[in-house]
Amino acid sequence: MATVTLKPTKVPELIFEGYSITPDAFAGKTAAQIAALPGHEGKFVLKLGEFFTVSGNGGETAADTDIVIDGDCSRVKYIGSKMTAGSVTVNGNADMYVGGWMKGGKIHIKGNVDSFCGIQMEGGELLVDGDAKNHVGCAYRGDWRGMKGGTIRIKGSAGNDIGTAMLGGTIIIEKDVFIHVSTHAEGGTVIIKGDVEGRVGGQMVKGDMYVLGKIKFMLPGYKKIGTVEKEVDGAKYTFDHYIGDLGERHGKSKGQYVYANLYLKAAA
Amino acid sequence: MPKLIKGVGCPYCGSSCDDIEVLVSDDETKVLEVHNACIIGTNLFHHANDPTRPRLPRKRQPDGSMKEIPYEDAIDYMAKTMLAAKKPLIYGFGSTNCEGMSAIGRIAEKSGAVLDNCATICHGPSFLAIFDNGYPSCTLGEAKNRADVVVFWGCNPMHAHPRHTSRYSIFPRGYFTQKGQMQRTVLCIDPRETDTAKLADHHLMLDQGHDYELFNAFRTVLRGHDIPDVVAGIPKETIKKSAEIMKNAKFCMIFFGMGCTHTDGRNHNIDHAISLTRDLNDHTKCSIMAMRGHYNIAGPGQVWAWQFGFPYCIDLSKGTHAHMNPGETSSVDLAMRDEVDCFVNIGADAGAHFPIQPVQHLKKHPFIVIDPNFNMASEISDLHIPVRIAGVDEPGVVYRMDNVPIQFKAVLKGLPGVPSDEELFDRVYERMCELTNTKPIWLAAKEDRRYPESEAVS
Amino acid sequence: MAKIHLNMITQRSIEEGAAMEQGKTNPNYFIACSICEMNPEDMRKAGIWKNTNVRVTSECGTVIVKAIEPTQYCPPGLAHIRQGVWANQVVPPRTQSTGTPQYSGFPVTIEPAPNERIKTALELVQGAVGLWQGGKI
Amino acid sequence: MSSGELIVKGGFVIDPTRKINGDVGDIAIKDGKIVEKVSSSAKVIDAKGKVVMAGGVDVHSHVAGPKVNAGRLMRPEDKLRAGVCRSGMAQKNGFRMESGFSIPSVFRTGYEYARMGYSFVMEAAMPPLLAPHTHEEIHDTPIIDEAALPVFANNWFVMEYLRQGEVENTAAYIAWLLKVTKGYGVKLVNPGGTAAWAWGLNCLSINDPVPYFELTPADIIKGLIQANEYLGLPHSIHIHQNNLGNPGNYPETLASLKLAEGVKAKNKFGRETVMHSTHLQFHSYGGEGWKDFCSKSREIMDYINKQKNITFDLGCVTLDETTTMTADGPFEHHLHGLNHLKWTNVDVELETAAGVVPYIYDKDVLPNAIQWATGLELALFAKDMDRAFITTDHPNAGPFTRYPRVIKWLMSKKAREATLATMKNTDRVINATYIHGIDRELSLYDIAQMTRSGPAKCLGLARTYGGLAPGMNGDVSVFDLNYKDMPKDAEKIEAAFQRAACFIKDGEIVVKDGEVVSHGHKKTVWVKVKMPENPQVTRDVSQAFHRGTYTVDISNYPVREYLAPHQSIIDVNVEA
Repeated sequence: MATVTLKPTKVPELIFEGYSITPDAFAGKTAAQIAALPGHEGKFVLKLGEFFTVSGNGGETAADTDIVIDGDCSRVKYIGSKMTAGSVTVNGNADMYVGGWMKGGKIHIKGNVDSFCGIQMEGGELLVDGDAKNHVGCAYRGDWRGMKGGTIRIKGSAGNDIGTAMLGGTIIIEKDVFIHVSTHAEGGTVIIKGDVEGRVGGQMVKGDMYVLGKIKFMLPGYKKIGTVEKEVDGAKYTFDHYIGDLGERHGKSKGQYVYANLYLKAAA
Repeated sequence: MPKLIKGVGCPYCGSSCDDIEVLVSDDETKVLEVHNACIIGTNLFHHANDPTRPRLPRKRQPDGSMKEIPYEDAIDYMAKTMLAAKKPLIYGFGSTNCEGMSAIGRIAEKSGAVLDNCATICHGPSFLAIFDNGYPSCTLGEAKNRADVVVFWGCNPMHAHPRHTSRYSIFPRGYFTQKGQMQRTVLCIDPRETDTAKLADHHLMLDQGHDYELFNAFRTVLRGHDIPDVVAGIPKETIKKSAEIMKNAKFCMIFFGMGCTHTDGRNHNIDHAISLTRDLNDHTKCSIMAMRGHYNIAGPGQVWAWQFGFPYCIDLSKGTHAHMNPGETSSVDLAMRDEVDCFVNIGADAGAHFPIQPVQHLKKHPFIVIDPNFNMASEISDLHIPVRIAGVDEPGVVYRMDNVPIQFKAVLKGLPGVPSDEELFDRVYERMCELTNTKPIWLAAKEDRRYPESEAVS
Repeated sequence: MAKIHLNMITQRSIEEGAAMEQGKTNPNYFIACSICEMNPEDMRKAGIWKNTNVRVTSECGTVIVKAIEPTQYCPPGLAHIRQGVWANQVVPPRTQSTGTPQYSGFPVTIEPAPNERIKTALELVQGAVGLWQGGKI
Repeated sequence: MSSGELIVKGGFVIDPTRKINGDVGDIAIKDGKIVEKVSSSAKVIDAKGKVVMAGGVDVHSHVAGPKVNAGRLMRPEDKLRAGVCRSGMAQKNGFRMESGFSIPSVFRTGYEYARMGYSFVMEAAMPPLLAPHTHEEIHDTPIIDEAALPVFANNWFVMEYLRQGEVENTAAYIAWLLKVTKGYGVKLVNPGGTAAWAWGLNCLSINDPVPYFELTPADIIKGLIQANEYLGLPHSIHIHQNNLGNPGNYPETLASLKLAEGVKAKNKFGRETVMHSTHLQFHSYGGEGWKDFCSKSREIMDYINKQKNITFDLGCVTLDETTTMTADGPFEHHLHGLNHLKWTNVDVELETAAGVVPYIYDKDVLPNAIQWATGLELALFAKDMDRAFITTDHPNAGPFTRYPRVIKWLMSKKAREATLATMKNTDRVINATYIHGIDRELSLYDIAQMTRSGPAKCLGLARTYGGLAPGMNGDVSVFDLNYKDMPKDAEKIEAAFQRAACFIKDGEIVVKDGEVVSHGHKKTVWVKVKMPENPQVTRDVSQAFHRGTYTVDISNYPVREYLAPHQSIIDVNVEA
């Protein structure tokens, strides 16, 4: 295992597109070569070295490469996007597209992330200690193939559009969410430990949602069918079990309609 | 002798009425009378007579005042500023013809800019919804000739599109709707009892911001399921009755507006409306249409889609491919996040119509305004370049709200020396090419290029 | 002093459109857009007399406009400032990552401000970017 | 047009218009036209060891106009596919940016056709009301010459006239509409069915009555064939038949093809056929449903091979993720019900409709694999290759950029078998199709007929396009293929046709070593009919506008001259 440490030296005037900051790009390269990797600031192509000091060489493969960014990346996009293995740790905030399209490996952001984290993620782990803005684990515009696999865990709260058009994988938001959870989803699991304003599971075809807090406005397309006990993220709770979205189309399995499930923690 | 010009297109709202008659002075420099247009269109044509209309570019001086400069200097400044910027933002096109929208494409590519239009603060969420769910729509003539149920959802044409209801949607007698309003059932869904709601047979005064739930309720009852007694403030029975009206229509037409795009959930409100439209097509024929605000705001969506594949929020900074993701590459987000370092505002007024904070952010960098008139943006700009008014003294193609291209005429001669948007952009582009020692790319030989003309040659 | 919390929407009106096409420095534009429509019941609650000035404050700014009774019926709890320069002093720029600001459906506080002056469009916009030199409209 | 002289030297020339098949020879070009010989100062293009053909002619492709753009607009994810659609084309290199895979931008459309050595493409469906849009896109598309076919088969005027059997009025209306839209010929899409779709209905059979208009699709087809020949247009009628894409539709296809029996072509352009049946693959299915879905290509081709006045194009499925788009509105509604993906629809007042739905042709999905085989079989069963044309009904069955792959499959049994072998349901595909039993491998001569001489003749363009005879357009494509050694390496066939070694358009080198080097001089081709004014048609049209059935002003309907800056007009004279 090799660790490459990036230390931010300069805040980009605009935003730096750090699409090269992945174990895949760093693997097999020396610190100097890594510092020469490209990124965009506006229309100009700049080198990583202009914004970071690089110490340590990359491992032989992505899986052998751990990246640690020692500082704030509030103005660096695409950290760990499209990565397949290895790890990225940011000791601070990160901007948009953290872990976008990632297939494997692990990302740990110790601060907050901006929107579009884990967009169309296929595998791996994305952990955020702080809050996420909007569009967590969602699909790219127009694509009906959203997040397919992997796990996103946001320890703070998140905004709107969690798991839009999700097909698989798991998203866990440990605090509150604003609106639109699993909209258009056809699979996957979303767990929200705090409260949600509303629009949970709209236009949803298939998949599971767990809400441990309250939903202020339930969608009329959800119907309660019973109470169940389920284990969620290592703890057991009693849930009111809803199915929906009854306004949406649904496939059949063995002659029975398959609906999306909403498990809302039952009042104590 | 004054001349009466018929079949004139009105460059105001998305209804793009092209039955206007304008009486102009003998020398074609003054609008004397405007017939058929609404009050807003009438004012617009008369405003072209304003003797104080700017005729030369004005550049801001160190003391804060504006000083007139020659066009060459303005073009040079704009070319140099955009080339030097890391990421310029070009925004506007609420009142520009398609020729101008096409010409700006070259400048945007050349300068690695983000290309955005007024949809970004208006019907942008409708685009997002179309990306996700498609757009089962039709031309306005279909609504006029066939629709027996018309739904206005979060839109108020009596104010925003004053002739829409008389030309297309409520009153006109169409081919299969000979009885006009008598033959149409009108539903209005709005948190206020607007003047459009007053015209409706049924007004569903929902709780503001809960459109998504109400759409969900309609879809749920259409599939035969029960819903709660009250959804979004509307009683179940009213929802069921309204759903039956839509379902039993011969042709149901849904128009939607800013009440859906400006509120919580944005695109998902429309997304859900489109799902409802799809569902209704299992029962009858149903179409949906965005009430686009400006006469040619559908234009940039079309022109840029065929040039770059995206209708708005197009980031061309990579040089070899376009990237679009509203929320990131959208004007207001770019401004608030300080992602751009030059602002070019064309045929729109960001100064008046953006929330004030993004304006303050954009003002940190060079701020160029191209507009026939003085407006809020021009009065805070570093450079204001006047151009001809599309649809008044410059002809060209515009796209009506239903994406029907209409070839607008000019009714006046342009002010001497003032170029059209297209001519100005071509000159800026040529200057950029000179400055970078490259050859301009016209696709066709320069001598074959032609600027718009008013009359059809048969 | 009394104040009231309302849900604000900012939308088009024909008066605004007609005035805008005469020019945004035209007095008609000032008359058409520097107003806030609210239900008379809400006005009473906040101690606002109709056709007097009020201060509207949102999460991101504040503006003085004239309170009027709705020209189109507005239910209690809802307020409306016509789209334009005055509305945009209080419209939150947050976009829910869609590009479109929160033009409608944001919380505001409205309180009487009978002695405050309504600024002109140019004063508001130029003032916001440090260019207002006073005097002209 | 280039005034210089050029000579393409020493290549294997394939020119079916002169029955030249692989003879080594030179092609001389002067002033943009092919000539007998040029002076010794002519620029020499060395084509030794390479194949030389005329510029390609595409008879049917959706490349410009409202529904194509609706597809571009609704599919941002089509642009996301890195590598597939990102190239080095940029302003700094002297080019416009490219974008899109299944629905490329106009710039990419022009560049890709040029890279494949194509000089002409027919936009397959233009809604007349939206014609200015189509022309705006055409003039923004570099290099390739384009024409567009307005749609007629669901047009209220046409249906009104034909209900009463008024062929002359129909013809006069066609002449007027071609002129005001700068259109090329008569397109029919789901005759009557699209008109029915305005009420949410369809006509799945040619004998289903069209709601309100009280005539049948068969009446419309017959009437339009007659009107087309009455006018003597360069192209025959161009038909997308009823009941597209459904299992068991082939009898309906045969029934509509039979409507051309006994009709003789009447024109001055060398066209011998009276009906062009487009994307025939979608109309050649057996079975009662998707479970027993199968190919009926042989049954269809048995008929077409002996019916000499019909041409067709394949509409080959290329097994890609693509975007379907057609004026067959009810079909697209039906399709989105099958795959649940996003659906765009555009009904156009008085004239037509259109739908757009993304679609993934998956080789492991049985019906898709059968469709793939069916398209190829049609070509492999064809006897007269001058009546069988290569298309993918771009982008419906696949993007036009896959023509080289289709050519590969047609020229190499090995390549077909290799694709077949990778399918999940190989045996079931074999059982439901003929492909496995067909050994035929098409020759380069066949391909030149299918992509050059044949379509040019069917479009009435044989004097200028599709061949290398002196006097024709100086459009020459050179492919890096060894004529003597075909089809040894199937992959090389695809690569060679994907990127021409050289492509000369109107006497100017526009592609070199597979990459675009010049923007050329593209033209808009349209047909102008001169005939005496028909007062009834003039009155009917003007009433439709003045009574407000149309919602635009009549003075703003005709496409203005400046929108089609480089016109090549084909005159047709109809005597009084």
